[in-house]
Amino acid sequence: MTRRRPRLHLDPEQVTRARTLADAASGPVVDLARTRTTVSVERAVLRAAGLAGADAEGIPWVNHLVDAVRRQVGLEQGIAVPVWDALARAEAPDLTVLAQKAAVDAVGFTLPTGGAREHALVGARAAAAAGVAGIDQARAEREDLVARIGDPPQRPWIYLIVATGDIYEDIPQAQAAARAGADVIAVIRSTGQSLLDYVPEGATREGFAGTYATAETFRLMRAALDEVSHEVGRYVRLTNYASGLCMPEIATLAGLRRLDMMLNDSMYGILFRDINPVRTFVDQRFSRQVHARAGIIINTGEDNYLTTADAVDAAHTVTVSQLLNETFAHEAGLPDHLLGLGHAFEIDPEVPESFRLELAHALLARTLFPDAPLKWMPPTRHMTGDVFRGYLLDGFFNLVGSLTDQDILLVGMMTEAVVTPWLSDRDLALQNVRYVQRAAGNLAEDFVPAPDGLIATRAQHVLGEAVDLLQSIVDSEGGLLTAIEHGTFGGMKRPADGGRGLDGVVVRGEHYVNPVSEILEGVLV
Amino acid sequence: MTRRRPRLHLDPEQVTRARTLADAASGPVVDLARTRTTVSVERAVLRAAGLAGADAEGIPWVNHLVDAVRRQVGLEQGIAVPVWDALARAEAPDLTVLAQKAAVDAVGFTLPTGGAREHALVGARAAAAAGVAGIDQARAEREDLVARIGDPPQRPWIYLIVATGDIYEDIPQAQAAARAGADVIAVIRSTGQSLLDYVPEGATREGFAGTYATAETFRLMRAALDEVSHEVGRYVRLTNYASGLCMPEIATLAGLRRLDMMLNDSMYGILFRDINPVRTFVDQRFSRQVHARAGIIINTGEDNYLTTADAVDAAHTVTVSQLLNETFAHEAGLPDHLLGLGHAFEIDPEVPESFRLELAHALLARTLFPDAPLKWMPPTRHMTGDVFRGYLLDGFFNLVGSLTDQDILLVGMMTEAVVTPWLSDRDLALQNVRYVQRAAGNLAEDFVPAPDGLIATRAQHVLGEAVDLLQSIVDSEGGLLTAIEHGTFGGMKRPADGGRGLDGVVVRGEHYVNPVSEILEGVLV
Amino acid sequence: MSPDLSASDVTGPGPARLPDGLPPVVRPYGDTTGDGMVQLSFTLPLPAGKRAEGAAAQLARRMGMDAPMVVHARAISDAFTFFVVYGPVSHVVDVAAVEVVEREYPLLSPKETNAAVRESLHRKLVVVGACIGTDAHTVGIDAILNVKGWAGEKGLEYYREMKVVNLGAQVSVPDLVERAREEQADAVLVSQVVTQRDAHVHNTTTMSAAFREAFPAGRRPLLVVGGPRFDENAADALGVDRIFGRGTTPGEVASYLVHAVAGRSHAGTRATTTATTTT
Amino acid sequence: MSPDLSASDVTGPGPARLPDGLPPVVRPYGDTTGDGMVQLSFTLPLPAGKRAEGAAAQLARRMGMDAPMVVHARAISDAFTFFVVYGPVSHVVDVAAVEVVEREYPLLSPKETNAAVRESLHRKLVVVGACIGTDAHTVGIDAILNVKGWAGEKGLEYYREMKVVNLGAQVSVPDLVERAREEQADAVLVSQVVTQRDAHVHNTTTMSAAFREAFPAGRRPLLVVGGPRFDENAADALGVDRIFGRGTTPGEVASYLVHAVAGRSHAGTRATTTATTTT
Ligand code: B12
Ligand code: B12
Ligand SMILES: Cc1ncc(COP(=O)(O)O)c(C=O)c1O
Ligand SMILES: Cc1ncc(COP(=O)(O)O)c(C=O)c1O
Repeated sequence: MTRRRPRLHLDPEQVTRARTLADAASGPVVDLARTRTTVSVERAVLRAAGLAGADAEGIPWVNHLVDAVRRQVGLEQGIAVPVWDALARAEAPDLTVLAQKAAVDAVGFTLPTGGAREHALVGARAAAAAGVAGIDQARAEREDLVARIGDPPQRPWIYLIVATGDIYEDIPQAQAAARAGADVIAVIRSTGQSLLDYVPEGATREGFAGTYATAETFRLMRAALDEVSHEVGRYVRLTNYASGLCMPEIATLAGLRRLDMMLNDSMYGILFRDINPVRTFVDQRFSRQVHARAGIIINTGEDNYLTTADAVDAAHTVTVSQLLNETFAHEAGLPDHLLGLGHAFEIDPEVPESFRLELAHALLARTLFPDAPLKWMPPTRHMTGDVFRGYLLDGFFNLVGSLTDQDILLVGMMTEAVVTPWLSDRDLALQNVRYVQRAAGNLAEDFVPAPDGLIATRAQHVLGEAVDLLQSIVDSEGGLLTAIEHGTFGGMKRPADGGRGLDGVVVRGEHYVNPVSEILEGVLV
Repeated sequence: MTRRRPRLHLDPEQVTRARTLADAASGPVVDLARTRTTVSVERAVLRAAGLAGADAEGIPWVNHLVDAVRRQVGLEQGIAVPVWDALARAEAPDLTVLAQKAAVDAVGFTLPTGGAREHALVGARAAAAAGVAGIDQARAEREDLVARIGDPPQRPWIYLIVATGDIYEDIPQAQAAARAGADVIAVIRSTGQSLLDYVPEGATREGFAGTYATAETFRLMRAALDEVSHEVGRYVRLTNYASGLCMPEIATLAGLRRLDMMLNDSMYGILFRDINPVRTFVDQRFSRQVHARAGIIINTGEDNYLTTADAVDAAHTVTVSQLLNETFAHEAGLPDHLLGLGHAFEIDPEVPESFRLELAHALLARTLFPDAPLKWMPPTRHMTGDVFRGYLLDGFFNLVGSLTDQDILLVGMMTEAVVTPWLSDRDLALQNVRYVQRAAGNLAEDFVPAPDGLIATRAQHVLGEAVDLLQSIVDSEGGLLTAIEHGTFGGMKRPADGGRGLDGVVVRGEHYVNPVSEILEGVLV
Repeated sequence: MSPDLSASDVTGPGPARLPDGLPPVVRPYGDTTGDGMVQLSFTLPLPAGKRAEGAAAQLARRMGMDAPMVVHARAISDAFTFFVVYGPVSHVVDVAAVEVVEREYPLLSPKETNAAVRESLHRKLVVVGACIGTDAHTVGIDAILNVKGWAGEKGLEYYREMKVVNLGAQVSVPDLVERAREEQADAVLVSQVVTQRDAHVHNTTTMSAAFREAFPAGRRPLLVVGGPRFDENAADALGVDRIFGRGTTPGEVASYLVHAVAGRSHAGTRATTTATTTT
Repeated sequence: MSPDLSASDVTGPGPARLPDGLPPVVRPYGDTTGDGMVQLSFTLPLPAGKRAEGAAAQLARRMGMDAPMVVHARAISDAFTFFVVYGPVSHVVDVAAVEVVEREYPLLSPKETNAAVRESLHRKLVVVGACIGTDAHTVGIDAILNVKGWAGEKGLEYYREMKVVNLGAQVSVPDLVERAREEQADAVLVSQVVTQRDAHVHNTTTMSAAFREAFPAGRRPLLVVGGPRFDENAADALGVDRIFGRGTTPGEVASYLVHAVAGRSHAGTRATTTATTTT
């Protein structure tokens, strides 16, 4: 995509400083993540290797298998060696049977060394390679489909949420949305899924305010969108959420099922789901490696800060989070063009010049991250039951999207404060976007922020605040983890040893092996 | 008011040419108007002189008196001499009794000469002077109130329509609107009033889609707005319509009752009410002289063209009409600051770049008429029953108003295609305006149309088309009247000898006297 | 968890379909089949407050919304409050019982229409059109009558076998009756756009009464009214032969006219031939 | 011309007023007293067309709109059509019969509240708050509990005589019961924001049932729920003591708490004292 002439001048030295500080802040956390694994990372390895399905209660076989191994021999060496060793020892003909037996403790796992270990690793690596090949194939399929069917003709891409709780209601709604102009469909997850330490199974119909993300719902929806993509002559992308306690598994399933974007923020789970920070950073690094391989655009969640903090006062925390997301993503191998950094139109509409302040913030992000497919998110917090006013705010949000060259536009709903979107809300919202995009056309060419005007000054000011905050994070004793503990982001205080899922974190032993990571990190190819 | 740096460059020579051509086109029509009078002009003289009231059927005494005089001696000398001669001859103690007697043909009118004529004229001129003094007093009152209470703090002024048909429903609605932010209240007239060759009487409650304009409804509403002006700390202006067959009388009543603006277009009655062109031009010249004296801002009706013609194709007819309205107004003594030239946001929203085209047209008007209080009117034609979409369009209309320094913003209603505005529509509409004005703030400073971009090119193109059209009007045999006959404006074909009210036109005789015009034209002071 | 289940009894897979393939009963759809969801807004002449919100909920309940959510309440003044309400209504729509004016005539092309007129009348079909009363909205009737037409279809003036007399705006009923007689109109087309205080209803009934009075039964021209706010089912109540609403195209009107005029009589029930008195 | 006349019978000048000065009956107000005007929008699972428009009109009629105007119809797909309908409803609102939860307690300042707690309990009033179930919307409960507060009023943590334990998001009911017992809570404050498929109703009834089971009658803590989509009249149905809706302020909640806790018993019905078994 070609970028227009920059409309905002930022001091290049300050930009460099911001990035250097972000790298410094993320460094120790990356070290932490490199030296640990989690139950979900290990389950993801099994999923890559093809283990699927669940017991009668819905507990997946990957959970049974990882839990059994952990009980018996621990996860310090990773799941690969004990599992493929057991297979090599013919404890079971395949992973599924092995898991079934393991569930009732009918398998004995060991941690072999020497030849047996090497033998197990050969099996594990072959299985992992097959899994990654599946991901590669999905990526190739996407590239092929995009080449044949085409990308949306315009930017920003139009991103729409579907959230009925029932995959069979979601499908026709998603198809209708695509026909009506959506370029990206996000299926929101049921409340509570992110706190489940397993991935549900099957074509679920019973979510609350969202639909359970499962391998099967991914498959059904992707197939439905493939169908409609051909019909509308644009490749319609599918999005879900790689967050919560199963982030690595969800990422793996997304890669295999050819999802195209995944919500995946470095700190969202910590702040908004009270998931343990270490668990989150470990899971996240792995999931981002998967996304990088799968060619999946990650979407970060800076919008969320502004739902609890004030969008003017806390504007710089958005910038800081974007910079952190960027550095974490680069480290995990994601290139700029897969970095859907987020930001949102959340300034109180009663604030004078609110629209210009939004323009300033949006231009700041655009200028700082010229090659990232920025995701621009609509007003939510200041939406009310006055749906008419809401429809208007969404129109002005859409206009900022057009004026500041955003890449992905999450379409706002007039019923934001009322219900999860109705079919008609989505249709009306798309009309709104289309009107604004068509009517404004190339208006960006006439939008030239006055050099010392409000917009330029405000953007520089926010960048300055971001640099100061990064500096204070780097300077503070415990670095980023302490900053999180002190409530720096979104006002949420999350200690490094608190939150959910800490017990799923395991410090890697000397002999830790992860055959999937090996491939993703390029140790093996 | 201070104008911002011009954002559009127009060729000054072409601007001069446009004005010269407009003067040339209007000249012959002004000559026509100078040499004629109409029944309504004469009735206006009587109204200025204080004659009010109506018979049991509701036919005003001014109509009876003018009709009787016309029957007996004709109107070639005007109403003044025969009427004040009759009073001098003590046919009746006052105008009302005279009219009552005249209604039953119980008075004999004559056209005295010499001393008797002079004597009659003294009476008539005194009465006229008293009437004009009443107008002057209303103007002084307005100036005083504005000085004490203040003008709206922002531009554009917010102009709202009330149209229940019942003055007693109108009043609380108008007051609520003012409290909610309206700076100008327009009371729309009942359908059909413009075709009545008399002005109804009293506090009427039975209008259709509007309320009858009467001396009493003017008085009641002005008093209600005075009350609320004090309360809200801004002088809230009142608007009505000086159009239709009684334009001169309505203008006179407006001057006396301290209305602040009047819809008064040079061609609206011809085109949209099929009123005879000559009748219209004569009535209009008188009414504009009254408005000039009264300090009333006239509002022209270029918006109307765009309800029948396409807003892109016919954009230049709006410009031509503005130029004609300007020259006619100047001739009648109206200074630029009383020239509320109209234009409207009526481009089909499906047209690509429609918003930028609107900006181009609005900037053209702004640049051509820097000192006129431009009236910017909302989408109507492309409004549909989709009230959500309508609310959005109105928001973008409001934004053009802020970006192009409009002075008067006629607030659009989401129910435009459905009903005359509900109380809630107006409240919602005001919220819309307030949001846009507040949120956009000084965004105009960042709006810099690219020098050779779409906006600049389009504005120049429309001006060029306007000059061509004016040229062809001036060149064509019968001038403006023929152009009107051929459907140049709004596609309506109106021959000079067709339409309603031609029989009310009278060519002035050699001894024609109009004691009100004498004062207004400065012949007498 | 129940609303959608109960709903699928109503519209879900399984139940029989109407002959035209539609489900026999449906409920409004928010995001789940059968959820019955509806959005409402209105103003109550009450000061804002809990009581007014309760009143809003009561009204919604009376409208059939069992569990209304009053999601927005805003004081318009100290005497009025505006509300937005969301919720499920318990009503079902009985699709079979829906009254629609089905197109009772075949849709013809201009060529076919012309041929049919020649065939049945052996002369031009005469149409007189007007906006009556104080209504001056001519765009609608012009859309039907002018050559230029509407929605890509040419207007009736374009039809070689039609004679169109368009009287324009604000025509009085007596003038209209008179012109219809003079022109020996087969059909009179009237437009009514202003509906405040039911102006369109009053004007139309006045008009149809005048025609009934002025012409003997069976001899009056076909009376057709149109405008965006008419209920197309109300022809009988208004005393006219046909009503056309929002989005009508000239082709529909032309097709209807040949169908109805030809159907009425082959002899020709034109307006004058047997005219009696009028006022 | 009649609607407004008939309407003024209903709300016009003259008729008696209720004790609080409100008219006894009102109708929705478009632009004329008593016109009954209402705006509606909904989707029907029918393909766009006359039949669907007729169905929309039928639904509106069933909702009490005698003469509905279907002013907008738009195909969302080939199976769904969205409608906007305007028109007058025949229902009147019986203002006297409106059910509102009137504030049954005096509004106190923080100072007064603290004094009242000291006076009646001779100890701190203990409040345990949480978002239960899978709901993670803490902004509402935080608005009530955190020092920072809401709408310019400080939250309960600011009150010297209150002990506030805020458990945050996604707390399970058993955990909540347990904490309430441990803390000897006087009141349990629960927030529910997600309402899709009536999640808030299910979660609240589950919660109140668990408390009823876990504590002997009269000994359980006061149960208070809040959230933007609750019907404040539904406390009995949900088995709780009080519901607070949209726009609640901390001061209201504090005032209610002293009133209700003090009113319940001077002895102190705290959560543990007499706790029996639980699960
Ligand atoms: C254009 C317009 C005007 C123009 C009219 C120009 C003209 N020569 O017609 C002008 C500016 C002059 C005007 C003035 C007024 N208008 Co006006 N106007 C409109 C507007 C914006 C569009 C109407 C239109 O042209 N529609 C397009 C046509 C093609 O659609 P249509 O009329 O529905 O016709 C179609 C069908 O209904 C059908 N049809 C219609 N007639 C017929 C007849 C037959 C025989 C058949 C078969 C079919 C048929 O076929 C047509 C094609 O599909 C509407 C708002 C809106 N967006 O709808 C307001 C609107 C109609 N006006 C309105 C009003 C109140 C007025 C005024 C009375 C305001 C005032 N008090 O000053 C004045 C006075 C007019 C008068 N005396 O009647 C109101 C009516 C409210 C109501 N429901 O009662 C509206 C709805 C605006 C509003 N919300 O206030 N108006
Ligand atoms: C902020 C927000 C979030 C934030 C929450 C951050 C946080 N820490 O709370 C984030 C981004 C995390 C979020 C996530 C989601 N959200 Co959310 N979110 C909102 C939003 C924008 C604002 C809510 C808010 O903060 N309101 C402000 C507070 C102060 O108001 P309040 O809650 O009404 O509280 C007041 C009163 O109700 C009352 N009150 C409330 N609780 C209590 C309790 C007591 C005891 C008392 C006395 C009073 C009281 O007092 C308060 C002060 O007046 C709304 C949309 C909107 N504009 O309303 C959606 C919304 C609530 N979210 C929604 C959804 C669906 C979700 C998700 C489930 C989406 C998904 N599937 O991913 C997720 C998951 C969350 C989960 N598991 O619950 C839906 C709920 C739909 C419905 N009606 O069922 C909404 C309405 C948006 C929508 N239209 O889809 N969300
Ligand atoms: C970045 C990010 N991740 C994940 C989620 C989904 O949250 P969960 O599935 O944990 O409820 C969101 C919600 O909007 C988000 O913004
Ligand atoms: C310039 C102008 N004059 C007069 C009117 C009112 O028209 P009438 O009162 O003739 O219906 C309008 C209507 O909008 C108008 O624009």
